Amino acid sequence: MNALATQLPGLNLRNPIMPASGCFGFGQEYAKFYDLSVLGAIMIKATTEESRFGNPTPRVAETSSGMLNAIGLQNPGLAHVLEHELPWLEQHDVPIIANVAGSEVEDYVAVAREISQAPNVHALELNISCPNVKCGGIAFGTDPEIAAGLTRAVKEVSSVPVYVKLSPNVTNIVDIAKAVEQAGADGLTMINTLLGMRLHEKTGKPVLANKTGGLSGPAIKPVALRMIYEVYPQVSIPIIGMGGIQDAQDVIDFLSVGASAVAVGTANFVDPLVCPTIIEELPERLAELGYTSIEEVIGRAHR
Amino acid sequence: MNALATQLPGLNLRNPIMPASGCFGFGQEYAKFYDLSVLGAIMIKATTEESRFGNPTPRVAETSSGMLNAIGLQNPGLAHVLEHELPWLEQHDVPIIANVAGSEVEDYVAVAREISQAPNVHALELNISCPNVKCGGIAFGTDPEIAAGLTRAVKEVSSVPVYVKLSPNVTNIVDIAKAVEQAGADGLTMINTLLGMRLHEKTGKPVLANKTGGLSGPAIKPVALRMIYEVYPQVSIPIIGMGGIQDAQDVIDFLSVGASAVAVGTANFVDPLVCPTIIEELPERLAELGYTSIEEVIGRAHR
Amino acid sequence: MIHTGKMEIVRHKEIARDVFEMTVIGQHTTAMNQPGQFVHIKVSGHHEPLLRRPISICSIDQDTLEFTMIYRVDGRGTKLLSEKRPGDTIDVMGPLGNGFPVVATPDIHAWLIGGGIGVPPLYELAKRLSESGVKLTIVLGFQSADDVFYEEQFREFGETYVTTVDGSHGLGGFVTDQMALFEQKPAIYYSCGPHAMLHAVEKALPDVPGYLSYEQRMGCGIGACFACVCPTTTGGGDYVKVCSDGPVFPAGVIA
Amino acid sequence: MIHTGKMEIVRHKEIARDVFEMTVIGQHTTAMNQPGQFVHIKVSGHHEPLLRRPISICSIDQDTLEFTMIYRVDGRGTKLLSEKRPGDTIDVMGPLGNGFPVVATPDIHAWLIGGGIGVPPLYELAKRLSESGVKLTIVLGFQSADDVFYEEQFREFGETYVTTVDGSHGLGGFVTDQMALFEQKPAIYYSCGPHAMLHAVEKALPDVPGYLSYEQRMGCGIGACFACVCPTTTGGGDYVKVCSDGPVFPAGVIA
Ligand SMILES: Cc1cc2nc3c(=O)[nH]c(=O)nc-3n(C[C@H](O)[C@H](O)[C@H](O)COP(=O)(O)OP(=O)(O)OC[C@H]3O[C@@H](n4cnc5c(N)ncnc54)[C@H](O)[C@@H]3O)c2cc1C
Ligand SMILES: Cc1cc2nc3c(=O)[nH]c(=O)nc-3n(C[C@H](O)[C@H](O)[C@H](O)COP(=O)(O)OP(=O)(O)OC[C@H]3O[C@@H](n4cnc5c(N)ncnc54)[C@H](O)[C@@H]3O)c2cc1C
Ligand SMILES: Cc1cc2nc3c(=O)[nH]c(=O)nc-3n(C[C@H](O)[C@H](O)[C@H](O)COP(=O)(O)O)c2cc1C
Ligand SMILES: Cc1cc2nc3c(=O)[nH]c(=O)nc-3n(C[C@H](O)[C@H](O)[C@H](O)COP(=O)(O)O)c2cc1C
Ligand code: FES
Ligand code: FES
Repeated sequence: MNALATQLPGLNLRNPIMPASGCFGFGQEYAKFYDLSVLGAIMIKATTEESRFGNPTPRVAETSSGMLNAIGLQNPGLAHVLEHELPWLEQHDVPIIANVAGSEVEDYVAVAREISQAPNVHALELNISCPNVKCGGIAFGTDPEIAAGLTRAVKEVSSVPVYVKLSPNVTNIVDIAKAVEQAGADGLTMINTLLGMRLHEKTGKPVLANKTGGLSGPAIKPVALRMIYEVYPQVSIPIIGMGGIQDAQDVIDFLSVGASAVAVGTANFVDPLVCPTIIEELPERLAELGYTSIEEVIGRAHR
Repeated sequence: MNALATQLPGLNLRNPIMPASGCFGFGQEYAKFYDLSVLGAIMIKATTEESRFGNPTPRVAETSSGMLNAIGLQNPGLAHVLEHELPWLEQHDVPIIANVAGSEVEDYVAVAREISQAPNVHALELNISCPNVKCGGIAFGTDPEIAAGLTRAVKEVSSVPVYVKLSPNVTNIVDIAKAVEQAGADGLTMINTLLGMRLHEKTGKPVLANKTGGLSGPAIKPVALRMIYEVYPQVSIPIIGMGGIQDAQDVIDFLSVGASAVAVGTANFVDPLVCPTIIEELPERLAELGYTSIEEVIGRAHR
Repeated sequence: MIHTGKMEIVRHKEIARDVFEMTVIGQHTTAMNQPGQFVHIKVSGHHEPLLRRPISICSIDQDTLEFTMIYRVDGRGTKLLSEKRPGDTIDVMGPLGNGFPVVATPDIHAWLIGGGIGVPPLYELAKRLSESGVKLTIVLGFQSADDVFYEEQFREFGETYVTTVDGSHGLGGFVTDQMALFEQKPAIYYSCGPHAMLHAVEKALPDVPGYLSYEQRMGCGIGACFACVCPTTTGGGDYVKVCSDGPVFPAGVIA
Repeated sequence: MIHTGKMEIVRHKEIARDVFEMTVIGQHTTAMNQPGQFVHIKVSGHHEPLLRRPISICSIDQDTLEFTMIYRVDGRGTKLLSEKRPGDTIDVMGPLGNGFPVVATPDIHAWLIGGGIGVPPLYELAKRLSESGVKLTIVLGFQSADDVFYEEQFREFGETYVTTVDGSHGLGGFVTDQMALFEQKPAIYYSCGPHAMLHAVEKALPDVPGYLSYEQRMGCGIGACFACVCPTTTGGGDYVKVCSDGPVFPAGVIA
C-alpha cells in the first residue's frame, strides 16, 4: 500500500502534493526539471474564455517571508489551452485540475463546460478569489450567495467534480464554505492570496503597476491554517489546503488542520524541485511522527 | 521647527512614533531602557472595567516574519490603572492614548467615561478588534452598524477624542471605517492583528492554548499598507497606522499610504530601543528622500 | 542594568548530543551578579526568526568579562545559533529576571536538582554556594548517556549523581528516584528543569525551603507583554510573570 | 540543462562603489555556453528574503568550472550577497534565458553599449566576438567616476569609451552622446542597460541590426509565472517573457 495515496472526488491521488494554480504555468517549464508524473495532480494556470494579457508590469514584489503578485489572470485562452496545453500534458500520467476564471457567470460556465470534457481534466477549481482583476474574481468569493449561485451554474455544466477556491479576504470564511457546499461543490481549495501592497522606498508609490496584489508565501501560512481549521468541522466535503507550504512539515500541518491534500505555490519559484522533494521526504516525516498513512494525520488538530 | 511634529485630534505629537497597545504594558518596563518622554505618545495596554487574567498559556508562538499572540486582554482593571499606572506615567511628559476594551457596550462606556478624565489621557483607542476574547472584541469590529453604535455610545461619555481600532479580519474595511467616522470617531487606528494559527510540529495540536491568535509583525505589513491605502481617500479623519513596523523606512511607508502617525508593536520585543532609534533615524531618512517634514510624506502614495 | 547589543563569541562547541556550550565576551557581563538569571538572544541580524530566545546564564567570569551558556538545539532558532563561529557576534539582551538567592550559610546542606537543559543555571549557583561553604549534593537527570554534560564540572563542588531515563548512565529513572535514595533531607534545595520535574521535586520535599526555576514561552522578556504568566497557588486570578518576577520562584508559589 | 544547487564562492571583492565581483565554482558552469544568459540566486538558506535574484553571467571559464558575476548592492538581497565570504556557498539556478547570438563574421564592426550594471554581460560577449575577429567599439556609461568598473578589461578587446553622467570620468553625458561622436555606424550592435537607455540606443541606430538585453522583476525565472512579460511591438496583447524568451531580444521586438 502507498502511504501517501488519497482519494478525493474525481481525483485518485498517488500522493497529496500538487503545484498550485498560477505557480506552475501549464507544466512545460517544470518538466525540464523532473518527471511530472511523480506529482499527485497539477493545478494549471487560470483559464478564461478569451486569451488575456493581464496587468501591466511590475507584477511581483517581495515582502517579509512572502511575495505579492498581480499577474491578472494572464493566459492564452480556452481554445489554446484545449488545443495545446492539455494535449501536451497528456504525455504525463497525472490528473489535471483546471482552474477556471471569468468576469461573468456566463464566462465561468462556458470555460467549465468545455474544459471539463478534456480527457485529462479530472476536476475543476473555480477561481472565485483572484484579487487581481477588476471585475469578477474576488467579487464572487466574498458574498456567500453570489458564490453559491456561481457554483450551482458551473456544477450544472461540468462533467467533472468542482472544487471552489476560497478567498481569505473575508469576515467569515465558514459562511462562504457552507454556501458553496450547499450549492453542490465537491470540494474546497483554500486559501487564495491575501490582498496587500508594497511601496517603492524612495518614491512612496506602489511597486506593482496594479497597486495592490495577492500576498502568498510563508507569511500567510498562519492565516491559511486558521481558516482551514475553522472550515473543516463545518463542512463534509474535502479541502485542498495551500498558503506558504515549503516543506514536508508544512504539509503535515495543513493535513492536521483538516486538508486532505495540499497545493504548493510560491515555493516553486524558490526551488523548482520543491514538489518532488516534499513527495520524497513525506513518508520519512510521517514515519518519524509514528504514522503509516496520511489519512491518520488529516484533522488530527481537532482530535 | 520640528520636522517630526504633527497634530491629531487631542494629540500634540512631538513625533509620529508611539508604542502600540499591548506591546508596551503601561510603560514601566521600557522606562528602564530610555526616557519615555522622547516618544510621540504611548498607547497603553487594553483596560477593562474589571481586572482580567486573560487566556491560559502558551500565549505566544512564532511564525515566519511574525508572531501570534492570544494574551486575552490581561490587565489589572480600570481602578488599578487609574490609581497606579496612569499616575506613574504622569512623571513623563508624554500624552497617553488609553486602549479601551470590554464585552458589552456598557463595559466600554464605563471605562471610557472614567479613563478619559485622567489628566494625562489625551485620547481613547476603542479596541473593537481584539481577536483573542470570546465575546466582545472582534465582534464589534466586523459589523459596521455594531461598530458605529459602540462608537456613538463612547463618544457621548468621553472627555477626549476617540480613535477606533479597526480589525483587518473583514471583507470590506472601508465600510467599517466610514461607519465609525459617521458615528463620530475622531480618528482611526489600523490595523489590529490578523487571526492565525500555528501547530506543534509533533502533536499537530495548536501551540496556543487559545488555539487561534493574532498575527503581528513584518508578515502583515503588506496587508496593513493596503488597508490604509484603501481607507485614506474615503475618510476625512486621521489614521494612526501600524502592522509590522521595524524601522524608519517602514514609518515612511505607512505615512505614504496615508497614516498621520504610527504605532510600533511587536518590534519592541525584538529591540526594546526600537522606538527611540526610529525617532532618531527618521529626520535623516526624511532628508535623504528630500523632505523637510513628515506632513509632506503623508499620503504621497496617492499623489 | 539591562544591556542590549552585540557580544562576540569566543568559544563554541558541542558537549553532548545536540547540546552546545557557548562563551561570549562583552560589557553585558558586568551586570551579571546572580546565578539563575537569563539572557534573551536574537540569533539573526534580520527578522527571521523574529523573536528572541531565552537562555540561562551558566557561568560568569567577571575577570575576563565572559559568560557561558549551554543550550540544546531544539527548533530553528537554536539551530541557527549552533551554526555561529567564534568571532561572530550575537545580539544579547540581559541579564534578565531574578535568579537563585545564594543562601550563604556555611555548612548547611543544599540539594541542587537539574533536569536536561535545566542543568546549566545550577552551575554558577553551585560555584557560589560552594565558595560560601555550603555542602552540596547534586542530582542531574538526563534522557540517556549521550545527553549527559557537565557531570565532571559539578563534581568539583559536591557529590554528584546522574540519572538517565533509559538507565544508560548513572541510576535508571528520574531525579526523584535518586532523591528517594538519600537518607537525609537538605536544609534547602534549588531546582531547574521541565515543569513536570519541578512539580515532582516540590512534592518530594514538602517541608524544605526551595527555589525553582520555571520556563514559559516569552515575547518581550522584560514584563511588558503578559506572554509568560503563571497562575499562583493563591488562586483568584493571581499570577506572576516568569520573565520579570522569575524565572526563579520560592517553592509553593507557582500553581 | 538548468542546474540548481550550491556553488562555492572562490573570489569576491568590491571593484567600484557598491559594485562587487564574485566568482563561483561548480558543475553549473558546464552548461554555460552563451554570453548574456543569467542565473537566479538564492542569497540565504531560509525564506527571508524569499525570492531569488537574477544576475547576469559576466565571464565563463570552462577550464576551471568557474564563472563570474558583477552586481551592485541595491536592496536587501544584494546586501546579503555582498556579505558572503570565499568558501561560503550560494544556491544558484541556471544558466537561464537566451543570451546574445555571437555573430562571428571576421572583420565586421560591432558596437557594444553597456550602462551601469548592464555592463557585465557584455564582457563574455566581447571576449567571444573578439576571438572571432570581430572589431569592437565599446561604450560604457556610468553615473560617476566612482561607479566605473572593467574599463581596462574591456580595452583588451577593442576601443573602449567611458561616459559619466556627471562628467567626472570620460565624456560627460550618456552613452548615446558618445555614439553620436562616431562617424561610422557599425554592422551590428549589442546593448544592455536600463530600459530608457536601451530605447535611446535603439532609436539612435534605426537601420542597424542589434540585440538588446532587458530587465524585469521576476518570480520563477523560467517562464512559468508570467511575472516578467513585456508587450511586443506587434501589439494586440502579444508579449514575450524576459526570463525565458529573453533577456536578449533583437532590436524592434520590445514595445
Ligand atoms: C528562562 C528560560 C531559560 C532557558 N534556559 C535555557 C538554557 O539554558 N538552555 C536551553 O537549551 N534552553 C533554555 N531555555 C529553553 C529555550 O528558550 C528554548 O529551547 C528555545 O527558545 C527554543 O528555541 P528554538 O528556536 O530552538 O525553537 P522553536 O520551536 O523554533 O521556537 C519557537 C518559539 O517558541 C519558543 N520556545 C520554544 N521552546 C521553548 C521553551 N522550552 N521555553 C521557552 N520558549 C520556548 C522560542 O523562544 C520561540 O519563540 C530556557 C527557557 C526559559 C524560559
Ligand atoms: C536578466 C537580469 C539580469 C540582471 N543582471 C544583473 C547584473 O549582472 N548585475 C546586477 O547588479 N544586477 C543585475 N540585475 C538586476 C538585479 O536583479 C537587481 O538589482 C536585484 O534583483 C536587486 O535585488 P535586491 O535584493 O538588492 O533589491 P530589493 O529591492 O530588495 O529586491 C526586491 C525584489 O525586487 C527585485 N528587483 C529589484 N530590482 C530589480 C531589477 N532591477 N531587476 C529585476 N528585479 C529587481 C528583486 O529581484 C527582488 O525580487 C539583473 C536583472 C535581470 C532581470
Ligand atoms: C504568481 C502567482 C500567480 C497565481 N495565479 C493564480 C491563478 O491563476 N489562479 C488561482 O486560483 N490562484 C493563483 N495564485 C494563488 C495560488 O494558487 C495560491 O493559492 C497562493 O499563492 C497561496 O499559496 P502559496 O503561498 O503556496 O503560494 C497565484 C499565486 C501566485 C504567487
Ligand atoms: C502581545 C501583543 C498584545 C497586544 N495587545 C493588544 C491590546 O491589548 N489592545 C490592542 O488594541 N491591540 C493589541 N495588540 C495589537 C497591537 O497593538 C498591534 O495592532 C499589532 O500587533 C500590529 O502591530 P505590530 O505588527 O507592530 O505588532 C497586541 C499585539 C501583541 C503582539
Ligand atoms: S515575556 Fe513579556 S511579560 Fe514576560
Ligand atoms: S519570471 Fe516567471 S515567467 Fe518570467
